[in-house]
Amino acid sequence: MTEIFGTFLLSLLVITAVAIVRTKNLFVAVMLMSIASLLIAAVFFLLDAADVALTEAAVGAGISTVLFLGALALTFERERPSATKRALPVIVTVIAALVVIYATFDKPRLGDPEAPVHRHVAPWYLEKTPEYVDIPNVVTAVLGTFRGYDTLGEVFVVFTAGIGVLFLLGYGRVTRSADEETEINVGLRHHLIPRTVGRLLIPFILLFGLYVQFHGEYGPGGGFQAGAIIAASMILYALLEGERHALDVLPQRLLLGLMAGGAILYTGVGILGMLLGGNFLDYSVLSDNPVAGQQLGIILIEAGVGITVTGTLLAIFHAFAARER
Amino acid sequence: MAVFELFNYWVFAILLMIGFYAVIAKPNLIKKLIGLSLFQSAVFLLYISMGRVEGGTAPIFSDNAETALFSNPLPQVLILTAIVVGISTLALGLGIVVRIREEYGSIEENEIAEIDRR
Amino acid sequence: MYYAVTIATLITMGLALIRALLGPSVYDRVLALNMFGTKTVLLLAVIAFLSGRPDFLDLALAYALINFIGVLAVLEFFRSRVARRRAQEGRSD
Amino acid sequence: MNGINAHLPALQVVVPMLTAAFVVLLQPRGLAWAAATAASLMSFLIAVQLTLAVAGGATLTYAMGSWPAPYGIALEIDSFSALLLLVITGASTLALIGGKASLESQMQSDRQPYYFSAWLLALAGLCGIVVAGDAFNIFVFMEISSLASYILIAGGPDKRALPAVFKYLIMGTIGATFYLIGVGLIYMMTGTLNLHDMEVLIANVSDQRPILAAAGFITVGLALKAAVFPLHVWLPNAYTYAPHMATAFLAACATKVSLYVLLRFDFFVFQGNLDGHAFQFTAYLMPLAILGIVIGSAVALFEQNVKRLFAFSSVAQIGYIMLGASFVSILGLTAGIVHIFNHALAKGGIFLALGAFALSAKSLRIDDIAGVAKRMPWTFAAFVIAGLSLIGIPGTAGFISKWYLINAALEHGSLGIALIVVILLSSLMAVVYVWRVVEAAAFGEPATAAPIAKIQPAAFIALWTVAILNIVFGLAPDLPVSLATDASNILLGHLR
Amino acid sequence: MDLFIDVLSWTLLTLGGLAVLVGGIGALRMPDLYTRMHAASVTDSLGAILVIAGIMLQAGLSLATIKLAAILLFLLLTSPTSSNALASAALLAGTKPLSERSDAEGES
Repeated sequence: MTEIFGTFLLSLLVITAVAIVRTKNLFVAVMLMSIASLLIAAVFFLLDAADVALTEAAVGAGISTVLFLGALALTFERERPSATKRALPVIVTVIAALVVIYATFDKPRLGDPEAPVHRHVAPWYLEKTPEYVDIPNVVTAVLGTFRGYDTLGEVFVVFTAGIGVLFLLGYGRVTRSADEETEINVGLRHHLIPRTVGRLLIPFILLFGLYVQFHGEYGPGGGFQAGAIIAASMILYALLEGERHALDVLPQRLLLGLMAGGAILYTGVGILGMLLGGNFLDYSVLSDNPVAGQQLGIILIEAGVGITVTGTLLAIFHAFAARER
Repeated sequence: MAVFELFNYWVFAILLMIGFYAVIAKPNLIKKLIGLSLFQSAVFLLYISMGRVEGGTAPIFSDNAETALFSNPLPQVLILTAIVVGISTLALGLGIVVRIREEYGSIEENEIAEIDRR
Repeated sequence: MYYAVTIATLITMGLALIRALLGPSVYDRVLALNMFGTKTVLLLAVIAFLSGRPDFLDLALAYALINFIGVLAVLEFFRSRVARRRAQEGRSD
Repeated sequence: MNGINAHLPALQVVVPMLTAAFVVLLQPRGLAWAAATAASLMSFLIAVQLTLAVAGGATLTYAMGSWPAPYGIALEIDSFSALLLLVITGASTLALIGGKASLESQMQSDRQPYYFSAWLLALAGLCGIVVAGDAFNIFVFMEISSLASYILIAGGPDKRALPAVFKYLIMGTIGATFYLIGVGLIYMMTGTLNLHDMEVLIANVSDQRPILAAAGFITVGLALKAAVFPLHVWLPNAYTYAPHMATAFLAACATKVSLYVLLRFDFFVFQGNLDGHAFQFTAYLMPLAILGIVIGSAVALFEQNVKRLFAFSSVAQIGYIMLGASFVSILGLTAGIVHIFNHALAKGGIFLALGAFALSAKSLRIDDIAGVAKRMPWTFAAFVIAGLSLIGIPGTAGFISKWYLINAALEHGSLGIALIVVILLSSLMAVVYVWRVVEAAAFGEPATAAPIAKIQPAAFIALWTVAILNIVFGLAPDLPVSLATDASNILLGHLR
Repeated sequence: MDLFIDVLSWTLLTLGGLAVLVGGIGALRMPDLYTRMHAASVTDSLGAILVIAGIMLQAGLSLATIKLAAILLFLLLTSPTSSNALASAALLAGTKPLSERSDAEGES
């Protein structure tokens, strides 16, 4: 039955994707992207990938929608109709489509437990996680320690993007006069109800973010998801109270510190492992008991991930929002 | 039926092509980035689909879980990383688009090329 | 019975999607987006029970909150667009 | 293997990465540059140390987090990676030393800490790709290096840098995503991500369609990132409008690292296992390589912007590397790999010199650099040496790789003769386009009174180091040639 | 007693499913924005209450019920808020035409 649900959602997804490409209104395309993200996240959930579903929802439906809107506010909302030749793109797309379709026929059937992916490497993770790391969430174990180096890379990808946006947009800011300020930068504060409810909710969202951060070993969640949720709550604050107020609470300089600090924390844990006689990112030497060491290491690096992601996403958001002034 | 059992992969192929077409055919820069996001989402779907095990559940040990059959954690880890990479690329791309808009007053590829030629 | 609710939710998601595609105004689309989001939350809650993993309700909660922030961001975008338009018109006068 | 030496493979990546995180926090800009240069120099020393360790064909492996190979991520360093590491870290260090003055003139100082951070991230990303032994890890570091290079290029003072970098971003992301699809398809059929493990396991499924499609996706994706003709369209503008120091760095190593991954993946995983793959590899890549050589050189003949001229020359030089590899022979591969090294020397030197020229010329159009030789004779001399090396005059480094290439071509009978004609023809074109620049610089009369600027001592040292290296490795090419020979033996050793 | 709870929860779930469905149809079929909003938000809230109450009865007293209560509370707080913000934004737009149709006509 879940397969049929999945099929239905995927069909909706295809329809949405076609509509996204066809619409000339970029704003509509962005909203449909948000719907597409929710759809694909629901599909991931049905495919038993809880962590990925959480990430996709937080990133796709939340953060990337906000970023797209921020960029649209600074550019244009409509695509110009154009009379460019479409022949080459169509040919290239068709060729790529033929290759993909050609490849599809020999793929193992969906959910086949005998497929090669389930026979090699993955069973080792499922089998050894209780022994080496002893946390219930195998995804977090693989992410944090077995493939911790990839995750370190991931943190630096986020960091690089943050550096890039700050480099591109974080200078040459035009300071506006005070009356203009009140005109544009008031946020949703005229609207009493969203503001009241939002204020009420922000602490709970923050709390939930922390829960996701520290519950990552036991359930779906972890540093990245938590970072996205906490960043989203601060973005909500900026929407309700005006961007200037949000910057007063968390100034750009501090955000830069968070960005770098999380990355440094993660790398530092890795180097600590090296100094204590293990290899880089070997957490088992962090404590007398290797399993406890692994758990400590995962908590620390997840904290690093969360800090960097929060800092970077907020820095990027403010870089876009400040450009609007 | 073989075609139906591979349904996710067909959707992967379709999404991939829709996104790819938008990236290379649309002159609007933001539309290109939207296409790029779709294109990457398709790849996420490919990975997550291959990690599923029939009758399994998410790879999180729990007392509530009735089965001892878990889906494959590795593709999920890879896609977590890939999603992050995707949003990073998107943020940087949007930053560049905003700067292009400021310098050129347009976000249409052909108009920008026109301005450069002058 | 969970199945019946799931199917009803799925169909409603489909209807909301149609509304989002038809428009006609952007506000209709925002309405559809909001509706779609809440339906996704319900869907996840039901499916978490259907598949015997009630510990995944966290996801439904996260979706609810992301959806709220998304909708508010869209509305804020409208509001600031009005302000931007006015500012532009003011300058051109 | 003890003490810190055992950790060098990890430190090669970690040192620049960690410094990058610290650099953004450094407020005074001079400090950012100094920290970046120090980190870059340190990774160069690590690369030297690693080269010594693998000289003679040894392979170093390092298990990240102490987890055994197919389960954890392994780093792997052999002669091929060592050669690339030398090129990357050397180019980065010399470009940082030599390009500081030109960067000061091209960028506001408050943006510079971000820029140097991005620089180190690019360095870390490129090193990370080269030392990785895991297919997905390569993707992650490819993205770090790509995102960082977008920033490096977007820092250009000309607004045309922005559309150029956007195009690069789109094509680079398509390339990386294609690579990801390919890796996914292989993972689907084998269940592993480790390159060595893949090589063994793929043998059972080598006739399956997903594997064949994966070979296509990975080759096309990496060729996009490596700017192999006709997928090079992002390269000329990106190199032209980047700040000069970034051009010197990226032109020396960025595309080569993608070529490295392409060759490594292809020879480790596909060549030995896929029926007819060796033939297809030659049949597809050789014509593209030749077209790239001819068209890249031909376009360079008519370019008016000097940086763009040499960017098109890079397209041609990538063609040489591909041509060598497409022979699938010891000599051919050696020629290609040595050319990675030598081209980095020649192009790095040329772009460093151009960066110095730019200080005393209105722009880098051919008309505008007229007479620059009189104002900067020493810089001009170094430029000429690097130019001769690019052409491949005996006594310079460029000659060595062309010599090996011709020898490799001779193994192929009449086809080889035709290829030699192509190589000579394009060398002739190189003579012409280098001459155009030299003529303008040496004999042209400056139209207006150009600003007289003296080259900074640091830039002078960096530039002449490169120029002298071009001659040293032309006369005594043992180091790159022996590393390249070991590398081609390793690559061909995977063909069973 | 168990039977009673089961019957009650199934009833709630069925009614919830119906309410959700009716809301969906309403959002599609109603003639203009405000009526659509009415249909969507009223049945939405009702549907959410019924469905989640139904699941809560099934879950019994456990952590899951608390989470469900949190979700319900959250939905009941945010859904009307979003509707309110949407309606006021649309009203604001009424004085200043912003709909796509008027966009297309107004600017060309």
